[in-house]
Amino acid sequence: MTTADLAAAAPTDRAEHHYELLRQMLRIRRFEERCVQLYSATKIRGFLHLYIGEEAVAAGAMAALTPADAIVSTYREHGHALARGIAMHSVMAEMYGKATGCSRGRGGSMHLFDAATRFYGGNAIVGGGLPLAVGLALADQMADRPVVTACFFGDGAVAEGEFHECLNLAALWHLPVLFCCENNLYAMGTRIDRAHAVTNLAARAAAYGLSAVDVDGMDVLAVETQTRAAAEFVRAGHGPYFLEFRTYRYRAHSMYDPDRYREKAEIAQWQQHDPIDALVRRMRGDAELDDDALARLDAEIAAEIDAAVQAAEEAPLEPIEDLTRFVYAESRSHDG
Amino acid sequence: MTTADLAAAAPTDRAEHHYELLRQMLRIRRFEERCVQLYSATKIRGFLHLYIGEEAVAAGAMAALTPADAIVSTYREHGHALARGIAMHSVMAEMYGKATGCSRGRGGSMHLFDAATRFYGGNAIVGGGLPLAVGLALADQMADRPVVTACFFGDGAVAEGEFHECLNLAALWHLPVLFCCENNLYAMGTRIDRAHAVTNLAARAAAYGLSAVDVDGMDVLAVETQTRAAAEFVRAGHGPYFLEFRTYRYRAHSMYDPDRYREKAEIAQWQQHDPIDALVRRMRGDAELDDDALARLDAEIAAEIDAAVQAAEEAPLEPIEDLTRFVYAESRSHDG
Amino acid sequence: MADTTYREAIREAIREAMRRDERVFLMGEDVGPYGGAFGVSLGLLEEFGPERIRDTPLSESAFVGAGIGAALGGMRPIVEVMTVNFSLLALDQIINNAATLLHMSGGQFAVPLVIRMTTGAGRQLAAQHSHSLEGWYAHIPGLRILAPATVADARGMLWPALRCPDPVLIFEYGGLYNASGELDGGAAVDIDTAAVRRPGSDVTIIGYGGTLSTSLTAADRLADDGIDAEVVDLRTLRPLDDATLLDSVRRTHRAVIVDEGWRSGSLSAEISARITEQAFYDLDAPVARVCSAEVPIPYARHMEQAALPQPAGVVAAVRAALGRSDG
Amino acid sequence: MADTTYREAIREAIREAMRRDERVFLMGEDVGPYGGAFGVSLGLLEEFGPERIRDTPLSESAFVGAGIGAALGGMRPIVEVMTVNFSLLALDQIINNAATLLHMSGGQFAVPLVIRMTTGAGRQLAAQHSHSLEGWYAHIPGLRILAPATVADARGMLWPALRCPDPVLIFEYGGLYNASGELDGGAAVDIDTAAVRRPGSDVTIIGYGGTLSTSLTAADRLADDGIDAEVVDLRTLRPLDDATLLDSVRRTHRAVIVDEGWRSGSLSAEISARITEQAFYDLDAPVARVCSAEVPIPYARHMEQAALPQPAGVVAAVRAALGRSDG
Ligand SMILES: Cc1ncc(C[n+]2csc(CCOP(=O)(O)OP(=O)(O)O)c2C)c(N)n1
Ligand SMILES: Cc1ncc(C[n+]2csc(CCOP(=O)(O)OP(=O)(O)O)c2C)c(N)n1
Ligand SMILES: [Mg+2]
Ligand SMILES: [Mg+2]
Repeated sequence: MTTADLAAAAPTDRAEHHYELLRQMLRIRRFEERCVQLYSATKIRGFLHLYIGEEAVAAGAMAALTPADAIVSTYREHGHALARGIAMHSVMAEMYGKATGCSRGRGGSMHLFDAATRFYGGNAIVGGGLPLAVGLALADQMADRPVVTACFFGDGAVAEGEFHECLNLAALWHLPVLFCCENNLYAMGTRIDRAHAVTNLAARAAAYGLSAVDVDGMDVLAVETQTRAAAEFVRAGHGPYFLEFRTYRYRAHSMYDPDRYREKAEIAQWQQHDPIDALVRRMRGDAELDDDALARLDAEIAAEIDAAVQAAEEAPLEPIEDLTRFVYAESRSHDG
Repeated sequence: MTTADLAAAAPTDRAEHHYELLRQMLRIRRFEERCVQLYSATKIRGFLHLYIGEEAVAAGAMAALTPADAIVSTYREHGHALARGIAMHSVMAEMYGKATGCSRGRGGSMHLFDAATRFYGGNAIVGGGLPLAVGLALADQMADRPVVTACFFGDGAVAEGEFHECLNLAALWHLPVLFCCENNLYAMGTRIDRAHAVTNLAARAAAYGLSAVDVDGMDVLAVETQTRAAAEFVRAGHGPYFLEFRTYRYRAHSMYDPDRYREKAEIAQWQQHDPIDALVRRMRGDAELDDDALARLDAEIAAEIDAAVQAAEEAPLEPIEDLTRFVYAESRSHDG
Repeated sequence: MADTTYREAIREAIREAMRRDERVFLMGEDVGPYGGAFGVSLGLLEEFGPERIRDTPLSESAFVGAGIGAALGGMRPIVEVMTVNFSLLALDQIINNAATLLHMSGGQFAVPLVIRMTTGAGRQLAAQHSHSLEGWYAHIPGLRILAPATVADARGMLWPALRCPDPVLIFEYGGLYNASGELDGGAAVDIDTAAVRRPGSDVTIIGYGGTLSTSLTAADRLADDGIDAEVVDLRTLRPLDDATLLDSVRRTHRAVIVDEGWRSGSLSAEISARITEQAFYDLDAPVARVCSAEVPIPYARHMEQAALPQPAGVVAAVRAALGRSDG
Repeated sequence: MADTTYREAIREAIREAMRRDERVFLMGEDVGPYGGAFGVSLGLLEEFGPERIRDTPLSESAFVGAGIGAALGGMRPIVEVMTVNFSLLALDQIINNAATLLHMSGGQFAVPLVIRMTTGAGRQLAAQHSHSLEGWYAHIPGLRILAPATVADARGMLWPALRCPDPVLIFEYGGLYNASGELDGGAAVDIDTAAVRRPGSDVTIIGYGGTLSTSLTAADRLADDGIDAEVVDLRTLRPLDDATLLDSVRRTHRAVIVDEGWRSGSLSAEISARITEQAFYDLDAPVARVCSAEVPIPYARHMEQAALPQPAGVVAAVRAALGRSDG
């Protein structure tokens, strides 16, 4: 659906579309809430970074992309992965470290990968995915494919040298990269104004000579609309585009973070703009959603999560003999 | 001399001051011309990067700094070193790889160091000096010393990630760094518009929230005046300042560069704005310089260079037994 | 004798250094309000303020380089790189500046800098967060590399490292932060020698950092079998203390090195080569190595544990060296 | 049989690859109008245009990472990092992405990327421009490391490297660009095995890249003394071809490794350890190493030469291994 299509859509189509956005946001939230329990139960280990509060960004942005597009993500990527369409059981199995996980248990929460949906990870080095996105876009440009590479990263990543190098390179070469900056105001415990001399990140990006806007990252429809417009621009060959999504994470940075660096009131304040609540309110107002439908949705998602957990529980471990597989490719020349 | 002092200076003082700037520029140029000969004669080896054409930057900028200030330079640093006051014989001996060189023969052309003049090198990794400058300035700020750290680097270095990290850090912490960008339009053979999406480097720097101006780098008086003003600003604790000096190198990037990437006409064009010629013209116009004085200056500089060469020729080599000295400090605790 | 953790020991060492020398300050990502990614600096901000407990942006190259510059400028910075994994972004500054400035300047500019970082695997953090590169860093002349394996070393190595005019990298083993041990006051320790942590006569097991406990556990198991293993803790990875190693091997005639680095090109290779070079005719068996498997460290626990050196592997290597491999 | 230089051989290899496979392109600093810092790519821009001979800004991390991304996206990039010295700025991309993506993704995403860089000292370029880190890179699982020491290898290694689905790093020895040799057509060579460059029976001298000629020169001098040295060229530094090495050492019973890396933790250590582990009882003398002195490489010629491995040092090490050290 293009932006024009969407505007012209019939009310029932629009309602369906909103329902789908809601569904994706709820899937992400409930999935992560379950992950917290599973972490306490030591089913999931390692680092676990929750996206709760930021669901509108993943749900809205992914809705605006096509299957041919590529995604490069971070260590806080459950939302991106689920909204992109990686099967929940395969994500859950990965968190369990099982052979059926989307990275065969080798990646865990921070390294979800999926070739089928062009999901290039899951990168746990802050800023480390940016060059990959630039390169994927370069490949598309050289092969003349009308494809967008969407690269997600946080406000903290903007301070890394790679951010600078990559924005310049993408702008210089007019590469089809959609820079999706999730500005949740914190990098671990460091508030943005203690990390950046200039905190308007869209303005910073514009200094590289590319198009840049900031977007209300708590409004899934705004996210979708702006992403769609930006993706159309990029796909048309006009070069890269920078979207600064203003959002917030409700939970601590990771399961190890005692969250000492911000006031509870600040979190509560943001929760008043909760993206899921907002969409539900809006859909109810427009008579697109009633209690029944919402209950059905909740039940359906709960069932999906239960099934994913059960599958993960039952899934086999990767055999130890396969430890050294995939360090090098298994056949010397994998192509013609 | 402050900017105000300089404006109020008596004509003879002003003439003397101009003469000193001219002397520094000529010293640099003639020194490097001799280096070219010595390179052909295989007295000097390794990489040799000439500053010819850019002398106004070093001469003008150093004139505006005090002995307490710190300098961080690049691999194209003969000009900075000489104008800063490192004895010419000690620089020449270094190029010869002699024990009397300012780095005891270990550094060569790209690694001139001098503690006495707070000259922190000579760095051959493009952009590599920037973090050092930030740290030197941090030390001054923490110790409450009214000192400026001047950091030189090229247009090419602006593309490096470290540039970004350092500008942000300096701006964020209000550090007393004077960023001296020598924009000579090329990084080796890469013209600025093939390396930077936005070629106005002062504007790029301003995006970090620091003061930034561009300066005619072929006009030594403009360089001096602007540097002086910027240094006063920095010294007063107002934070970092960025100077983009628009300049040009007449010679190839290094002795290995066949200079295929630009037109001879472009070089000739810039030579019409030669900083030495311009100052000579101006001084003659103001009756601050006559043929005699110029001839005397030439002779004096020739003698200085001859003496430096002779001293370097005669100087001893560092004994081979000392090869492994200075890998680690010679005494475990060098301070109280 | 107070019982304290490795984490607290490091914190106390930082606190003491900051009290003793006002040129000392701590700089890194989230060392301030957050309290340090592993809680090491918790509480220090309150005592010393944000000037001296200095949060940085995510700019590893700039703030490590700024530490070098501040050291040149007369300060005594402690730079915390959250983990060794991120230090790759600052390697140019560490190798091309910190390690070379003194030499390149003909002895003029020393770099009295301490860089602390967490190292090691074992916590299911997967490939990008599980590097053990301290042995790899030990290849670089001009650096001093320390690997505290005990609470006492965690407490005692910092002050001498700060007093040293050379850049010193201290690798804290992530799996040890909660380990506790006895601390006899806050005495500085030497940062030049290896230590015999368990005397023995049949074989020398050499470990450091996270593999010291692996080595000691193996030695205990071997003791049950009547094999008396000596365990040496390298403590300082560069420069290596050959004398302690060779003295031990010349007595035991056998050596097994336990190193969490990937086997090929790990520090264990250097130690093996040195022992062979200097004590070839004293050896009754080839020097053996127990290292990490040559794979990016996987997330799943069973695979991660299989990739890392374990006591059972050490026991087997020792038994093989003694010709006692059982059928 | 045409005579050609190492530089021309690499250029021809790039040209051939670009003609054969349109997914191949060359990207790096000044590969275009400048012709490459060492003249390797001279003339290629004219033939293939700026899309495929692509100049980059000074952004090592971004363009190396972009090479990884382009490989993921189906291209076959050749990324030129001007010299190994600058590759430190791109190490995070190389280690945390190129080397790990296939494994982290459970086999889904291969990275068929070739990174070329110049390595080595000997040209008075001083500490920051004289690193020999190829052996250091060889520590990293997931990477393949090649070191062409001959014109034929310079010509023949690129195509198989490009065909390989793994990231391959090719280290070109700076001092060899002007070296010439015979080239028998443009045949691809294998990139898996070491080569015996000179057969012999008394001792095995092991070199690679820049130290192959040092080793051969030493072997010639030893021949004058009646010592018959075999010279093995490693060719591939990771994975190492143990079989060829061990076969040689089991025949000669003595090994001397010549490595321009700093001695401690150099590749020579790994080779020494492997030989000792696998052929201990065949050795008549400890494996010896001739490496660079452990100093940042100095500018002055006499000091630089003293820091680097020289034939005289190899001769002395061989004589010592044979018990023929003369008084
Ligand atoms: C290069 C690097 N440095 C430090 C870290 C540790 N770390 C992980 S996430 C994080 C904060 C990143 O903040 P931001 O980019 O804003 O993303 P967010 O976590 O808020 O989504 C830090 C410091 C890392 N993973 N990589
Ligand atoms: C990190 C790094 N990459 C590449 C090089 C090789 N190199 C040396 S100078 C140079 C060009 C630098 O251009 P610029 O910053 O404009 O300075 P200029 O030489 O023009 O003074 C390059 C690419 C290097 N020394 N360091
Ligand atoms: Mg954030
Ligand atoms: Mg330039």
